[in-house]
Amino acid sequence: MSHDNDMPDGELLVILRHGPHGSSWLREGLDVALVAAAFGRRVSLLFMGDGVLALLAGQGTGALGQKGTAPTLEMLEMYDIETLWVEAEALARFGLDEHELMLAPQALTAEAIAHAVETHPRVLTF
Amino acid sequence: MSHDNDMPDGELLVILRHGPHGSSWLREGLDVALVAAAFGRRVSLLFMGDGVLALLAGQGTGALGQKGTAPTLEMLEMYDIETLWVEAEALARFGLDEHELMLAPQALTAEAIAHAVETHPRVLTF
Amino acid sequence: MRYAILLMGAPYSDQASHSALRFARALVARGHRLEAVFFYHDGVYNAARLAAPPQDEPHLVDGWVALHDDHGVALQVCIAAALRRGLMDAREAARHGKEGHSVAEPFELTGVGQLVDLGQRCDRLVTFGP
Amino acid sequence: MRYAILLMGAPYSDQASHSALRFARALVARGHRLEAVFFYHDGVYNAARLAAPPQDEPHLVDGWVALHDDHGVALQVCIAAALRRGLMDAREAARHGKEGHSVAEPFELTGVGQLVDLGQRCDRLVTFGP
Amino acid sequence: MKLHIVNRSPASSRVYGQALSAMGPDDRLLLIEDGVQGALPQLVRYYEDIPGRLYALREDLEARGLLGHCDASVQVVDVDGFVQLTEEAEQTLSWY
Amino acid sequence: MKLHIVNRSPASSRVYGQALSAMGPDDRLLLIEDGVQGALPQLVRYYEDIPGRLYALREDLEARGLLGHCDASVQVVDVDGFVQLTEEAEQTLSWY
Repeated sequence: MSHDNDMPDGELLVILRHGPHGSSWLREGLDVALVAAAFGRRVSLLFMGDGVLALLAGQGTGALGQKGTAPTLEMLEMYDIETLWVEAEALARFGLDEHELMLAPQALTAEAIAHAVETHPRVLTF
Repeated sequence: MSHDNDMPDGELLVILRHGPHGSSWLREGLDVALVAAAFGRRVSLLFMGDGVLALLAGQGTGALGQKGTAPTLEMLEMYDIETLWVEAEALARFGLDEHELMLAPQALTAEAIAHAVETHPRVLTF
Repeated sequence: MRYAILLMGAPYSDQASHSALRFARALVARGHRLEAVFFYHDGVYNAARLAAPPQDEPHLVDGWVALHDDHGVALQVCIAAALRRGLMDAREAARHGKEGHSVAEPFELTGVGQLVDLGQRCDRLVTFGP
Repeated sequence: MRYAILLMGAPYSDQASHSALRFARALVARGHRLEAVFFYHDGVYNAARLAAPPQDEPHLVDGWVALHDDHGVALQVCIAAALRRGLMDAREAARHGKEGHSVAEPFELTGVGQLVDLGQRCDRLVTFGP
Repeated sequence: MKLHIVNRSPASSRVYGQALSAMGPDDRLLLIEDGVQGALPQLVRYYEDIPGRLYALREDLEARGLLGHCDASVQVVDVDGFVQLTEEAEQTLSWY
Repeated sequence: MKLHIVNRSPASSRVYGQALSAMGPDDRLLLIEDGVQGALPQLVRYYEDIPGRLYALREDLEARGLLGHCDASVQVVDVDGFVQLTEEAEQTLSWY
């Protein structure tokens, strides 16, 4: 199993499926996660598909110098979002290694993703 | 060769890659083609990818009763748009036969598509 | 049951808004309570006051307003998503030193916290994406 | 060379508007003439008068206006795409019996014929889609 | 049991795979909007791992002229049936 | 010679295939925005039929932290080089 049984189950799972800079989906999905955490919800984050690129080290500024989402992700721990998952299959698709990523997320197989979805009473996809 | 050598080369090729009802791309792409034809341009239309579904017979009204694009397509001949192409590979992908389609478009292989793109001085993709 | 809808597609650009309105009507027709529609991402454009679709197309703004008037459905627009996209009520316009407003009544600008709250107190939250 | 840009993505929602503005600046820096940017599909939202992005993000409306002011680039907005999406100038608002307007100056509402014309008289027409 | 809602065609988007990854053994999947293309006999194979749990929205099939082309393995529901599916599921997830 | 511009990733969209279908033997293809994912060694195989004619935009690679991950077969150009590519091509087509 890829989830930690010591941890109380999350109340909200936010699935982030878009990379940085190409659209506002990643930022807007993160905003929902951060606000939910600030409201005291137990939030889990799953980076899936292109979303795994959000965690890549060495990101820069955007097309017109905008700062992107990496600075926000670096502050994630302050928000008490401690469950960070990343889709193992997507990592393989991009040829990335778990250890190249920021924030040390836990890689999940497809089965573990289905389990994560099953155990959260609320799931939002971005 | 899949193009008709008797026909003068078109000036504008409009490629329609979206089906009806799911988005406004098909309608907005068609509008450009119709206006260009009304301005006297020689316009060719290529239905590619999901766009081939625009030509399927028996379409109905949309989610809230909107009329869709089929009525516009039926008027296409009035606009002197006579070159109508459809991507053969996309038809095969959907299991559709050329003869099930409205307007009797000519099916193009990938090579013929590249040729059509090459011979039009202006190409717009929708 | 108590429902909420999260709508994230721009009106007319894709089917999301049409689908969401159709679903909303079916919900209330089956006797459910639709607490709110939360407009996020490009869904905020549904609140545009000056929308003027062709006469033979459904008027989505009017559709949302009717849902509010007839069934008490709250129309909540994410303020952060709205401001960057040019959707403001008179109060926000004044705060930004601008005149006029672009959000139709009774759409209300609100925070993402409202979405979190809806997710918690409704039995179902159904998302319509672009 | 004479260029035109066709922009079809909504500002902030996807990178298309940022890419188009960056490309436009690079064009004029290399000495080209950018005749016009034509805003179509969700690109029309770039003309929203009341856009108020956060201070640490680029202000796209201001970026387009500067391009017009400094380099004479026409900012042409498809009127059919704009009206259904809630973007009107004062004249259209009056015609529809509404007050106010939502399109920034010097963006101009125009027809698709302008796009056809640009395609014909410019050496290059570069599209930025969502 | 959760209801997954897919509005993109497997012919042009890879979103179907994300939905399938996230589905539990009892979960259901409803095709709406352009997603109903997945109900065509040539495309339904993308959903072969969830036999008996695949639904498609009748109104969206009809609008596209696809109702008569639908694969026999797909359960067609109207928008009232869509609401009913959301009643029966604990919650819904949308993949777009 | 025409320049084809692709802004979607082959990992999530099938648009790359449309661009390739439409390309003539001398045409070039430039990856921008999320399309630059196609320059990764694991994804560049989608473009194996156009050796020497595949470009990617430096600024968009850098923004995503992908510049160092780029396959050696891809020619990296900055936005000034993007303009130059449009000068050299008779016209451009965008696939999104």
